[in-house]
Amino acid sequence: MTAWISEFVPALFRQWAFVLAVSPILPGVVAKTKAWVAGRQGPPVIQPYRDIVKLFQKGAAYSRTTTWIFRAGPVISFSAAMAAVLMIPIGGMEAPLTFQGDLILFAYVWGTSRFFTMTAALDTGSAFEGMGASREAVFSCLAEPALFLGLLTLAREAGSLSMSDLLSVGLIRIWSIHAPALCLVTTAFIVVFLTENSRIPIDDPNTHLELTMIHEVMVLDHSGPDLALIEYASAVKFFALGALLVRIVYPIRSGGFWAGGAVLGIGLLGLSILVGVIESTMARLRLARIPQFLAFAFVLAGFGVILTLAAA
Amino acid sequence: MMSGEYSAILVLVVITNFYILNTSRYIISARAIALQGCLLSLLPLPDAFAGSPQAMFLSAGTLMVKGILMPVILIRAIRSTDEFRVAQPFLGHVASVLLGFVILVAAFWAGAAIPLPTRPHDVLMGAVGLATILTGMMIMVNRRKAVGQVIGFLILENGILILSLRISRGLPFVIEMAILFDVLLAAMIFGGFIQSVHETFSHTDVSRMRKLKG
Amino acid sequence: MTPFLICLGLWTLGGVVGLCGGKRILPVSASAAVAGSVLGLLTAAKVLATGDGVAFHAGWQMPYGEFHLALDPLSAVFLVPILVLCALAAVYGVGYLKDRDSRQIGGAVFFFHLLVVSMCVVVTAKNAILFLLVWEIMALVSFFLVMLDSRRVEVRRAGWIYLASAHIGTAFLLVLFAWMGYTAGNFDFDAWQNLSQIGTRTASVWFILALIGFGTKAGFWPFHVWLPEAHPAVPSHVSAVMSGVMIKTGIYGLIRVVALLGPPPAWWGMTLLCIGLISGILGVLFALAQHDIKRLLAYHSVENIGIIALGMGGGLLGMSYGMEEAALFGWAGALLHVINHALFKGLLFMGAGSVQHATGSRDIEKLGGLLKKMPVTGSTFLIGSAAISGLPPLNGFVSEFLIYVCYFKLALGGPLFTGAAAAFAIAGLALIGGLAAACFTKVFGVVFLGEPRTDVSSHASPFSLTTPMALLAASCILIGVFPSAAVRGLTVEALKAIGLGLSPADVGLLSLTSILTRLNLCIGILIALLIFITLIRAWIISRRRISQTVTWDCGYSAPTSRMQYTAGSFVQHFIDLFHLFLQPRERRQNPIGYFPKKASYESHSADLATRRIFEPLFEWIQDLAEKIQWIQQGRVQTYLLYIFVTLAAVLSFQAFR
Amino acid sequence: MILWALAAVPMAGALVCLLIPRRQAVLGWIIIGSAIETVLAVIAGVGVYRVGSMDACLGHLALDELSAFHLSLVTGIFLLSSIYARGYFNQEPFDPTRDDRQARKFGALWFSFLGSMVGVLIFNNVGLMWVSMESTTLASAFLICIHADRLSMEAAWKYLIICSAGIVLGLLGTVFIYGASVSAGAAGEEALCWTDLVSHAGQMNPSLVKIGFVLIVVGYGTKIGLAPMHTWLPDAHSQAPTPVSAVFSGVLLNCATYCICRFIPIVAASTGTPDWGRRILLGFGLVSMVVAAVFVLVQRDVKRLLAYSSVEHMGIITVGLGLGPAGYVAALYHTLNHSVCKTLAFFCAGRVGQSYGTRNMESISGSVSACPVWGSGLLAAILLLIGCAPGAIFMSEFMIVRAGIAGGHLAVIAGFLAAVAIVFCGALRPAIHMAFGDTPEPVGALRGESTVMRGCVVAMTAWLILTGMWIPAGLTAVFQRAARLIAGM
Repeated sequence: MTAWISEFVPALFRQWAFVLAVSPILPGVVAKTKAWVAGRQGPPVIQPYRDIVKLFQKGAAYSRTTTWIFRAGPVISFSAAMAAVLMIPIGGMEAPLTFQGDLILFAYVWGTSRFFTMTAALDTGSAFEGMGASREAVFSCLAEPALFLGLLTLAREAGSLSMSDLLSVGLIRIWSIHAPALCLVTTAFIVVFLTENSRIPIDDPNTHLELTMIHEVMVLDHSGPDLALIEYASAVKFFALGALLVRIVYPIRSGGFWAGGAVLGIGLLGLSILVGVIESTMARLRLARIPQFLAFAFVLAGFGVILTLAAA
Repeated sequence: MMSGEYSAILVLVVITNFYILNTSRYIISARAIALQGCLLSLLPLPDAFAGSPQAMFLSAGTLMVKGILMPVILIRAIRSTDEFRVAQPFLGHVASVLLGFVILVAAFWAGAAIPLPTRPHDVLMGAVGLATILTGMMIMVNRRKAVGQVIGFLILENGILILSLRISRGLPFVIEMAILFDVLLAAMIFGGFIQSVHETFSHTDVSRMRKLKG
Repeated sequence: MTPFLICLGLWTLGGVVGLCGGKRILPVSASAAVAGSVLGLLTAAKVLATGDGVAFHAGWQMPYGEFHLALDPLSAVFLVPILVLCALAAVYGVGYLKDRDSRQIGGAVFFFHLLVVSMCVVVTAKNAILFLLVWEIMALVSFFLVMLDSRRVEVRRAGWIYLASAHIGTAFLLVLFAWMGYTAGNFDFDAWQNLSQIGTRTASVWFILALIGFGTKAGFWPFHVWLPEAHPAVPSHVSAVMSGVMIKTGIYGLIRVVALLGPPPAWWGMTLLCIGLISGILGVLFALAQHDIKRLLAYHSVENIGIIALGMGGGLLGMSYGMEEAALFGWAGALLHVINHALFKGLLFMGAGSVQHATGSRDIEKLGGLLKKMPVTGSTFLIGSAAISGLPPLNGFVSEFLIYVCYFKLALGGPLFTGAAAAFAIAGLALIGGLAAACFTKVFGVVFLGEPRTDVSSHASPFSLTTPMALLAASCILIGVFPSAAVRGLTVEALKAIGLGLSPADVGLLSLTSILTRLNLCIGILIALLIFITLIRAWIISRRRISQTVTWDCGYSAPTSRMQYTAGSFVQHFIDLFHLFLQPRERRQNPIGYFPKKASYESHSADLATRRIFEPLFEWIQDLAEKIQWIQQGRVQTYLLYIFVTLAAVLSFQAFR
Repeated sequence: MILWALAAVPMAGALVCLLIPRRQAVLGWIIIGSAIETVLAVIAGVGVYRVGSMDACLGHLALDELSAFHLSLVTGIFLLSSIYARGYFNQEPFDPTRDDRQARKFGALWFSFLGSMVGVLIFNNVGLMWVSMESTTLASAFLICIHADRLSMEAAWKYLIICSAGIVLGLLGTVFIYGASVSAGAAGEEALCWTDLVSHAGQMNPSLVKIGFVLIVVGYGTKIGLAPMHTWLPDAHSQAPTPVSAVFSGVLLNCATYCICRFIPIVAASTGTPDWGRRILLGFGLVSMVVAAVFVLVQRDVKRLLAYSSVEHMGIITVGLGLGPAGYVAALYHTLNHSVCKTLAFFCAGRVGQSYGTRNMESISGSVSACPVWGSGLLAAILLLIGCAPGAIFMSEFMIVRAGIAGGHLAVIAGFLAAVAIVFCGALRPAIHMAFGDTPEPVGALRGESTVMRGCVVAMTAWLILTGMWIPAGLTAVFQRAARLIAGM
């Protein structure tokens, strides 16, 4: 028991430390890429760190309409994000938290986060934030099946229900025999990733029109430390879902935590640049088109499942 | 009684049937019923001559009830309603008679189908019984007025009597008498009802009594 | 067994006392109920802990009937939520009914207590005749509960739909039990063990009969039509019980019968899977489209029954493919969800009742901002909402997790077709989860958050209303935080009783335990994180300058509470998206011109099954009946003709053969 | 001896009625007279079950387990109806016995009706049984139209003519059976005595028996109200004064069923296979149920609704008779349940109707609060009637389903349950409407309420619920022994 604890607790904190340290840079890279593509200089890549630190130091303003729900929202979404990353294997070893079925918990923890973000938004009584919550609800519940089917494809290939097994070295072998299925899953996951992280073409985090936003409009009223938690949580979410994608596309062969972590970090930077390029070159979809886009992702993931099932 | 006479009675019964089908006056129908009753009262006579006092009683009872009392009750009922004429039957008179003929033919065929040992006159008797029953049914369905239905009922009853002779030489004496009494009672009640109907509706056309439906 | 019998006695007594006593006696009835439930729960707990059933026989003169009650683990799993929820509902009723007139109170208490007694007997009856009788009594007393507020036309309609569907369901059970009893030569469930030897064909017919008969009570789509009518019509604590546990008796019956039928063919599982998916998805979709909070919750019962059916379907599929592990997860998920749903649905209905009690309205469009006025109701409702949406760290997640694992395992190990079906189930579960979360964001957000939308008065709920809700919320959290202990304590013995043939050292059971232990750890970490970050945040905030202001109004100078997002607008995307199923009747008045005077949007979705299946069917029968009336048009001659023609027909077709 | 007394009491009662001067006294006397008859019937019934069947008058009169059961039922329901009649007729303007002469007529016919039904049950000779059956029609026709208005007159005429025509076919059937009996070597009066018929049924000519049985089923079936011969039934039931409707539905139909029961063992023995006769009964039973189910859906008049329910229940009983020995027990049990329940329903419907001044179900609402005893009674009676548990009818229907499944008649059971379900839905809706909702303003007060009658309503309801959950062993024995007679054992 003690041996287990002495192994487990450091792993836990190492994971958190890594994630907390790395994740804010990713939005910074995205912003930099966008600026670069647009021919601007843009903010430095470490701008998100500065923002977060600054927000933590600021005071907060609360609407008189709000209740404790409004204050609980950011806390819960940050905690959920922190819990979820514990299931992501970094490096060539198992994640700190791993068991058969952790992929379900992984997906559902984001659900908790989203639920409380939406209720916090509704707590303000603002029509805009209600609108954002409504859109978030629709698009996330359409993205969810695609995520699960993608995970199912991987699980079937890996013969396990644990994220650590799914994203293990075994993926290399699977790429060599079931590349089409994995391609489909990857594509579906990119859509899910963009949706969950409120990225173009689903959502435009940088728009300045409340009517067109989804995620940003929901957190319109938060300020100070609460906003810092939200920003941090979304960076962590970017990290977690991004890591999923990176590990699929580039299965890491071996290496300890830090070596593997470095590889993963590079992959994530690449992903951030990719997102930046997508954001620079694509327009946001009309709201009515988004369900079609997500349905497409669902179909791709479903096709992936069929391919793997038929291969057996 | 000889077989020829026996057959003659049965033929006469059939003729009264056709007569009733054809007539357009109720009093005449009632008289025909009386005649039919008298004819029926002759049927047990062979047994009576053979020395059965019960058959004698039965014959007398039939004559009394079917030949005299019932027609009297019927005629009184008709008189009390002032409705002497038959309303146009649903099928019309000519068609009724023709149908009666078809019934007679069918009865000969069906009577033969009844699985019974055949004795003299039996084919005729079975057929006539059946024909009378069917005629009674037809009259009940075909006539519009209350009296017509009662007449049909009585003919039906007569038919059953004839058929019972064919099947089993008649029912036991006690039963026959009880049935006779019952039929008499029925006739009285029918008579009373016809009067009541007339009092309540001021007509006796039962086909127009159609308030209760569904 | 004696404590259980005393429990039944106490409940009955409480009912009779309530019938005679009226308003002031309410606490007495409730106390009897609570005392009885505690006794009953002790018995059930012992059975669940040891796995040894207890039985009670009494001589009873009824053809084929005997008064035979027994409490085995499977019964106990269902008895626990029944007793817990009903005791709490009885307490809730004390405060809830207080304002009604005495006669109504008497009826409400009496029939409610009888309903509880009949439910307890249903899940413990071991004789088919007794079961059927009590099953019908249960329907009848709940019918009278529905009719309590019979002055309203829609309540009378609800009562009709309810009793008619309950009875039609029973008709199938009548055939089922008569058949099984005839085959077994006895009507005692214990004597039915050897029915598993019967061939698959007969067993399948029985399965279908049970599916329809019990499914009507459980609320499988399309037999669910009575739920959204009946549940809003009864007092809220009764809705809590009807929705939380009464419909589960259908699940109980189905499990009981299926456990007797021997090895299931794969299509049974597939059927339940399909039913589960359809019920789940359509249930939650229609819930989204509702504006009456209790009607909405009723549709969520359909959804949750769908989830339970998915669990059972997975369990059956696992059994038929010999995948014991998957089967175990499916059944465990289904059983645990039965309990969980009782807890959170009871909680939610009580919350809805408190809202109605405080504001007099069930229309969520009229409400808003209630959390400030009713903090306990609001907070517990939030917990219930999160739980029913299947979110960790609450109990709803645990059971859904088990069902997910079941289907993942089926998809991993099963043949192609099963794998595809399992994939559908997984995607469906995910969709259901997302939709449920959306729906409860809507309900909670619109009712409790923001500002009041209309001028309704409200007040904090009395103690007797909030205590049961707080207890239910606590149990939701408990099961959610300690899933491992909950699953082991509540379901394992019952799983053995279903006929999975497990020993404690079994691989499946070991895997179940180990997975749940790890899950427990994860959830513990999540909780720890929550507490830790809350503390940190509090510490930071306490050192910062905090100001109170208005909500960001985007520059409008005079926002009103009418400008808040409404429930109708919240779900409009969903309604557009699932137009095919919801088929809403929309009343839309689009804004016209630069300075529009008026604009409005409303949508109502009548039930799909009612509108497309049952109403046309009943209309067709009614039309037919009216057309057939011509055969009795009143002419006596025609009537005579019928007799003679019948005679001729029967003679010629029968007599001469 | 007691058989003679049973036959004599109604005759004497009728005569006494004609002599009584005052109408109140007549209404009292019918209670006393039927009470005496009931006591006699119960004593005779107990005797039969203790000692075995009894006979008198050279075997023409007899009482066995089957007829003793029916006899007790007939007299009991008659007694209840007599008690009810007193209260019912005292309510103006529904009193058909408003003058002394009318009252005497009513009393005399009431007793003749009872007498003829008792006759049906105690005659061992199937010929005399037929005669009695025919005279029930004659005695009761005037009871229907004692109001002498147009509707009741129309109903009475249809009743009279249709039942007479039907019953006369029963006579023809009896003739055929007699013929078969003679062919088997019997002669004289004994050839029609039931006990003798059963004993040499095995030698009878099966073809004759078959023809006879079809005629008997159609003939007596007219009186039972089996579709499509049921057409008189809703008219007569709805137009007759309620005590008469109750007796019609509660026992008259049973008497006709009893007549058919008598022929079942004969047919089974002579045809050598029980299936042939059962098939016919199943057919008629199912058709009746379906027809009734269809017509229940379109009724407006509460008594008409109850009448169609009678058609349905007679169908159920006939189906039960068509299912063999297990079904016989169920059918007998159902007979008892239906009689009690339908009588209760008519009692309550009549009183509620008087209170609201209408029998139109759309105009009656909120009767549970407007007249608590009768309104609740009506609701309870309809619920029990359509087969809600815990009710005796639910249990007897279950027994029939079980008998059907045991006999392998799955299609029959499917049809049976479908019809029952339609009736359930169709009758439940008006029942709810009548019982609940707002009470319209002008609801008349009821006069002539007696505690005894209210007690009867409560007792009947309680009995129906009780026997739905617990059948006394004695009662089970009654059904089983009576069923053995139908099975020819």
